[in-house]
Amino acid sequence: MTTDLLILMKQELVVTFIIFILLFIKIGKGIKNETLLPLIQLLLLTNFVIGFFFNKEGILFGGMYNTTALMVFQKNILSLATYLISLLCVGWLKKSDHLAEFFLLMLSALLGMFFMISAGNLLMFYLSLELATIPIAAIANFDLEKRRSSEAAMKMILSSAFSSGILLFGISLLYGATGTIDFVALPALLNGSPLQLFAFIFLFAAFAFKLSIVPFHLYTADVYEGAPIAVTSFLSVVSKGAIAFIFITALYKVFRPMEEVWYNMLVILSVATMLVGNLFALRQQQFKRFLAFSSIAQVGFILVGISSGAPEGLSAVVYFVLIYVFSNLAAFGVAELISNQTGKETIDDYKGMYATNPFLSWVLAIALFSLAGIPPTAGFFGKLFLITAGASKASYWFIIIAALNMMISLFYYLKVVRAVFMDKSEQPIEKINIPASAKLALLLCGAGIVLLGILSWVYDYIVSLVK
Amino acid sequence: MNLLLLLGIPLLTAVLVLMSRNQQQVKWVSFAGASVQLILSLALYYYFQKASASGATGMLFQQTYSWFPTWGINFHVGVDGIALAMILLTAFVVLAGVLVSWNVEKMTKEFYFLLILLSFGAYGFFISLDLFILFFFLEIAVIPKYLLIGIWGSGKKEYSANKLALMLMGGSALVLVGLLGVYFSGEERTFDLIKLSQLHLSPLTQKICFPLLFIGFGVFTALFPFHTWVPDGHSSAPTAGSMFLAGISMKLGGYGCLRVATFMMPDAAHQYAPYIIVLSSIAILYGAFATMMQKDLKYINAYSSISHCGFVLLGIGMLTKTALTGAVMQMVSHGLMTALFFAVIGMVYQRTHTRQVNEMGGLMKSMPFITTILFIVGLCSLGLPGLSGFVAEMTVFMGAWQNPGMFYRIATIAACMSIVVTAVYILRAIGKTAMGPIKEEFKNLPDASWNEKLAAGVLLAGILAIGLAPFWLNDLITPGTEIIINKLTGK
Amino acid sequence: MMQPGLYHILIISAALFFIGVFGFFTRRNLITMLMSIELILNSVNLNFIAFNKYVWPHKMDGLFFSLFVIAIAAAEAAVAIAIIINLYRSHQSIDVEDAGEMKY
Amino acid sequence: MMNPVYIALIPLLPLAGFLMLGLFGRKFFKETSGIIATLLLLTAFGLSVYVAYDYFTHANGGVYPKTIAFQYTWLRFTDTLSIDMGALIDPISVMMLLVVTFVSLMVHIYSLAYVKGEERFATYYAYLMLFTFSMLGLVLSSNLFQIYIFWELVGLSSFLLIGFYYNKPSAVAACKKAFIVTRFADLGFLIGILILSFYSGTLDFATLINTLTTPESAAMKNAVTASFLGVSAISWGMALVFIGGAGKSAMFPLHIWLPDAMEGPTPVSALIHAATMVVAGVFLVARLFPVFALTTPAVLEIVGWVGAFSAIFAAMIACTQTDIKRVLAYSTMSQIGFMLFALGVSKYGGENGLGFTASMFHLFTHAMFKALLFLGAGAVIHYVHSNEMKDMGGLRKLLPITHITFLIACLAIAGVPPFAGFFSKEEILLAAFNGNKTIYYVALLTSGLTAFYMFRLYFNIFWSKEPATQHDKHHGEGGFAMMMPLVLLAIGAAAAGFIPFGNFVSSDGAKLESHFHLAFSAAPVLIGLSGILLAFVMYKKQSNKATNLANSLGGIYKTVYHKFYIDELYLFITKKILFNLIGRPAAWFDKNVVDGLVNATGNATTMISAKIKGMQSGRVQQYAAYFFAGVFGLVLIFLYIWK
Repeated sequence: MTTDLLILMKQELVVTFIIFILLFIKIGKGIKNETLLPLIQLLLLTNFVIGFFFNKEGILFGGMYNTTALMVFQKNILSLATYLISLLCVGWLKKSDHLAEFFLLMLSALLGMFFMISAGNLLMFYLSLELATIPIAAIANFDLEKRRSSEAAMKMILSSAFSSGILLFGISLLYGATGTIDFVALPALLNGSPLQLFAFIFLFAAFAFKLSIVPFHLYTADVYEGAPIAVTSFLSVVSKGAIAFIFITALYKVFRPMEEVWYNMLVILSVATMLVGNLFALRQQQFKRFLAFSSIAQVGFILVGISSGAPEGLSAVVYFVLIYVFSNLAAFGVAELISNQTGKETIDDYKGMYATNPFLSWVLAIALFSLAGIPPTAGFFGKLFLITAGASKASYWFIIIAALNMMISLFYYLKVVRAVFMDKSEQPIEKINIPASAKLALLLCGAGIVLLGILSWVYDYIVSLVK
Repeated sequence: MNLLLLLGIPLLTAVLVLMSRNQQQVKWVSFAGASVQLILSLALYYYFQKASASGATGMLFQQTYSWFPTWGINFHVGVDGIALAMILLTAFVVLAGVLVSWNVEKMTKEFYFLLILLSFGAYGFFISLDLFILFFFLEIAVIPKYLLIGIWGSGKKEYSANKLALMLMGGSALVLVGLLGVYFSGEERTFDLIKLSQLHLSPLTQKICFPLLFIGFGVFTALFPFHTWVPDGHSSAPTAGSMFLAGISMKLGGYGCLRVATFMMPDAAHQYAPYIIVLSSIAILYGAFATMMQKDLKYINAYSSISHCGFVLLGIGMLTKTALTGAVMQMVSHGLMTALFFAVIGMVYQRTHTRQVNEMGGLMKSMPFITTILFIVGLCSLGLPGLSGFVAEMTVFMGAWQNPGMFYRIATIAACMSIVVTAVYILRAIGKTAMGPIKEEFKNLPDASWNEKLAAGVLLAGILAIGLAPFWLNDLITPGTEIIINKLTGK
Repeated sequence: MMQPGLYHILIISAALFFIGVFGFFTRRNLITMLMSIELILNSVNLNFIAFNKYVWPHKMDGLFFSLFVIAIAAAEAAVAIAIIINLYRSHQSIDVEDAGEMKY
Repeated sequence: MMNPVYIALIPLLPLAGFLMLGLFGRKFFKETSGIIATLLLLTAFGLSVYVAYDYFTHANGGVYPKTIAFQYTWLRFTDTLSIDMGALIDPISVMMLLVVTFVSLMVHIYSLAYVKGEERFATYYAYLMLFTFSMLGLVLSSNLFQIYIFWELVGLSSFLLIGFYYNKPSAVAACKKAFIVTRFADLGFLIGILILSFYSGTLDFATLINTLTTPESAAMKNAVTASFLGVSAISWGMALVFIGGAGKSAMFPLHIWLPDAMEGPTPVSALIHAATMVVAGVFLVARLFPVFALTTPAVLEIVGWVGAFSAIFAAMIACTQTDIKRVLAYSTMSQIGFMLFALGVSKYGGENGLGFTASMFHLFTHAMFKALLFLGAGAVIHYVHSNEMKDMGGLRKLLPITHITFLIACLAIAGVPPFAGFFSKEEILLAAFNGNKTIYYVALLTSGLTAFYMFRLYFNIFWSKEPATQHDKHHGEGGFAMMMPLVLLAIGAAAAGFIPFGNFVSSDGAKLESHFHLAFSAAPVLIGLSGILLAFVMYKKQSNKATNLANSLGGIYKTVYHKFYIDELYLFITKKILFNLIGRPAAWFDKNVVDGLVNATGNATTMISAKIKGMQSGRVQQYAAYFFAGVFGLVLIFLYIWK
């Protein structure tokens, strides 16, 4: 039992352990950022690496917590993303007065996500969801003196509190209708009665809120724009990924009897999400806000994959999230480097950037192409598999809309590419000094974007995990 | 012969280009790569002939590697005569494209890298026997085009680049849906072209997927009314970009229409053939008439490409063996011809700094070589015997006429009429640029340099090889079209 | 004397829920909005308790759930108030309408 | 049987010359290209003579066989349809070989002097070689498609040579016009080929003619029963093929390019636009004559009428033109009209095939005297540096050889015995008299006109007024190179008529005895002589008789002078209708509608994007309201509507 606990919960335990180290460091005599940051990076790397060892599947606490190889892999993706963020945002982090707290909160959120992925019970799920949300709201406010940062945090905490209220209301009704909150016991008790449906829709809405599905997405762009880039990237990549994973588990495992309902919901919402996300992304100038809407559109694609309701969908989503981590973080990383050193954050500012910063330009371009789903980047494979998974069930119209949305999204991604490569500018961004760790992270991202698709064994590995 | 070499050489070249230290190195590396690739293609032709002589038919040199087994995706490559013809075309155009870009000064390395990436996509596309990798390579080629036009182009380049990229992506989106429809309708989850062609797809699937695939690929090959990217894209692109666009990229669409849409869905092909014929006849005549009004040389060639690519689609729509052969020939011929045309336009533009036909005149005096090439390519475009255009067009006409029925007759005659209109606009363009009194400022312009001569020579060799001795191309293509036609007639 | 039944309680909780939602939509003071959310959470708690007592008396999940909800609500409120205080520092106001800089 | 290599060499030698001079001429053979080309052609001519001798001395039982010297498959469409490159040897092709190589040789020699000093001397010869090659390929064609291929190639070389002075805008316009008009006619030819090939299932001449003249064959039945607009498919096919021929042979209404084609160097006009290329249409009809005569006599009648009409039409215009080359051009058109209607009135086989023989005979003699006329005119132009009659006059003393040879040619074309034209024309008239009386009278009238305008030309050049003094006399008549061809051709023009042509060429290959009817010849000869007399009266001395006559004719004269306004009509059709009513709208449609739709899609997307931006209002309460509305929307849909 004890060894089980240690091994099955190893990732959670490691994160907890890191959190405690940080706490002690903070309580004791503070360490300078210059030494603290590499230490944290090392710890995060350890966390990531440990994910690959001592893998075991099992159930703990009477079903409250369970873990499978797939879940471990999903958590690894999140760990990797966190590690990459810690590398990419060194510039901003070094300047911060509250480095330890920042990671403390961020890792708490990560811990929440780990538990969320492994949750076997609605209570567990709710608790970990809150653990994953509230700290993020706090760190969204980390640019303490910036008006936008506090506005973003306010919007985040109020919206998510509201959505928790909705979620809880749904859970309470579900409990009333079935008498259980256990994931394993629930499916058998679901019969599609109106009350259950009602409860399910409330639950679904809460998930939709976290995933920023239209029309529950409205907070996303404002929070992304206002929050520091480190937080934005964490939100857009790690938090989204975690929610997507648990969302699939919930739909596929728990709410399987209601498949017909959620399939139709997904189709409707996915079309709306892709369209609205794309249409809003078209008109954005602020790069972070632009990425926010683009990530909303990406979620629309994830929904296409999820809608398949088959293992293929699950593997496609996991694969896509993995690719999305690299692509989005590369884009955010470039934005962070530029913003941190020049304070420029709009697409117009990027004009003529290629002349001064070819490396960053190429990384940005590759990242955007991957997001747009252009081969040979991995994004192409990710998107294609999502659509293929979705097409196994969907009607032609749905797939045509999804495919055409890829075209619209290309339009705005190309807008950035055009600014970077083609437009002339009076004052292009000066040569950016790229810290070594950020460069490493960007290279990792670039390699990931290029190789993840071509090396098909990564996908095969995910498939083997799903089975 | 190992077909992967065809992919390996461009990749290697691309890597070497990226590693090059200066412009000279970049150019020579690209030149060497393109030359090796041409030799390789010719070698492939030799081995293919040898294999065919010993009785091998169908797809030769097949190789299969499992890529994404979950989805039934294999890296399956192989060539038949049709694919080989397209590969040869690509090799010729790429070499010429590399040569005419010799004096690109701006971001040379990136330029050549993108060119080679583009060619990589084309080679991959033509050897693919798996629909997934076919689609993969189809899309690879889009972004290099966008960047080539957007960065090195002229005129309203951003607009054109955007339009091109979006329309092509829209086309490939439709292709994707069509492919998925096919993928999920068979008894087996496979993207393998050969396996799929052996299955009988349900009529409903065919009815839905055929138009998706055909229109999707049709966008690439300027199917009316989805052709508007062609004039803008071609005219804004840098010389080599236009050459690749018209010479290679538009052929991807034609090849896809033939190999994917028509081959896999014979019932639907019969069902939709009248629509294809109507659209392509419109494209042929309408493109020709629209060309007549153009004053910019690049627009002239771009619009004429719409007209000429109409022949490809017409040939496919006619669904006879001869017509299909003609369609493939027209692809090869048009590819060589239009690439050469753009190359010449580029040479002229570089010297006169104008592309308006009204502003030129008498250039034959100062640059006899370039204008001679312009003449030849113009004549090829209007279908003069001895040059490739004639052979291809006549084969299409011959094939088209084999269909009895007034509808086919009228469509064929309409298409035939374009040869007159073509003569009008080509002679007008040539008359205004090469002939007539020369302007003072053009009197001392230099004639072609060695690289331009070589580039023109390479393409001209191809044009003449087909125009003077078409039988080799015919013999190469016919077995391939025979398989398609047998499938179409249910044999 | 009439014993209050499940439906009475459910009606009250539904009313609470909607009052909370309404308050959240209409109040302009951030603190009041936070209080509205507490109303929603309390309606949820009522639900849990009521279901537990009347429908599933042997399954104590509801009871525990409501305990946790209370705890989390407190945590959420703490963070929210901290954020609101910081907002007040930068905006000199806790009116929600004043914090709408980022839009479109 | 003769060695096919010899036959193959005849077209291949000029081809080799073209390649050599075209590729390297400018650099390596700048001076010597003329000599090289001439020598090559001399060889080809020698071979032709040899081939002709060999062929005509090996008649097989009185019938000249149609043999295929060699044949290679060039492009295979289907199992039966293929383009073969080969050489079909029969009387007419052998005759044409002789004509083409001979006239071409003359022109090559002549050009040595005429084009000398031109910067693009080598190019000129390269083009000439290309033309000769194409023309030889055309006459040797064994396959319907082969003839089309060479048909286009002669069109190209004609285009290149007309536009040889490429910096002259009028030359550019003329060469474009020539190419496009003939191209338009070729469209008909092409469609005709498609129709014929479809019904006969072959492109090979021998098989094709065989199939389409056997009424029992299935192909034939199909071709006759299938009809469009009430006309049988085979008639359509033959008529369309004839359109191609009419275009190349400058028959009305496709003749407009020929006068303009005179912008080219004069020797070129002599070769291409008088002796060889323009008779390709006649040759084509002759080649397919069995089908015309046996299967589609109605079409053959059309051929006859088109020929007759063109003959008189052109003759009338020729009477009014003042540019000497244009007069000759219209005269060419008129004479080709003669050849065509001769075919038109002819029947197949035996005595009835007299028209065919006559037509070929006239083609042969016409080549001699018309080439001579052009070369003579070239000598004159070379001398006075002008094409206009008004700049000439009284040149007989200054250009004696030219004068004599020109006179011989004029007599020949006017049909004065014993010159060549007399014999051939007489045969034609006889055939017309037997075949179609109306055409006969038209032809008779035309011969009179011919004599008149030719001598108008002659008198205006060589008599009329005293020579103007400003001619530079230092280059004289142009030397040996220019005079020798004139003399040789003059001998031909004078003596060619005595060849017993019917012995060699006839509609069915059998020998045909030509009879000489003195009584019949009287009428045409008299008419011709009166034409000459009229010209003598009007133009021997400078006078205003001609002007008075023109004035008295008023509107009619003006109409004829303006070539019946056909050019203007074409201009109207192309500029106003083709460009303004089709081209411009097409371009407009593309730019505004098709492109506009694409742009509109883009704009609409941007507009919608701007319209819905209010959703993202920045107010968190509104966000929550959307959230809640979303929840209720889902509830509404899935709880109430869906089920």
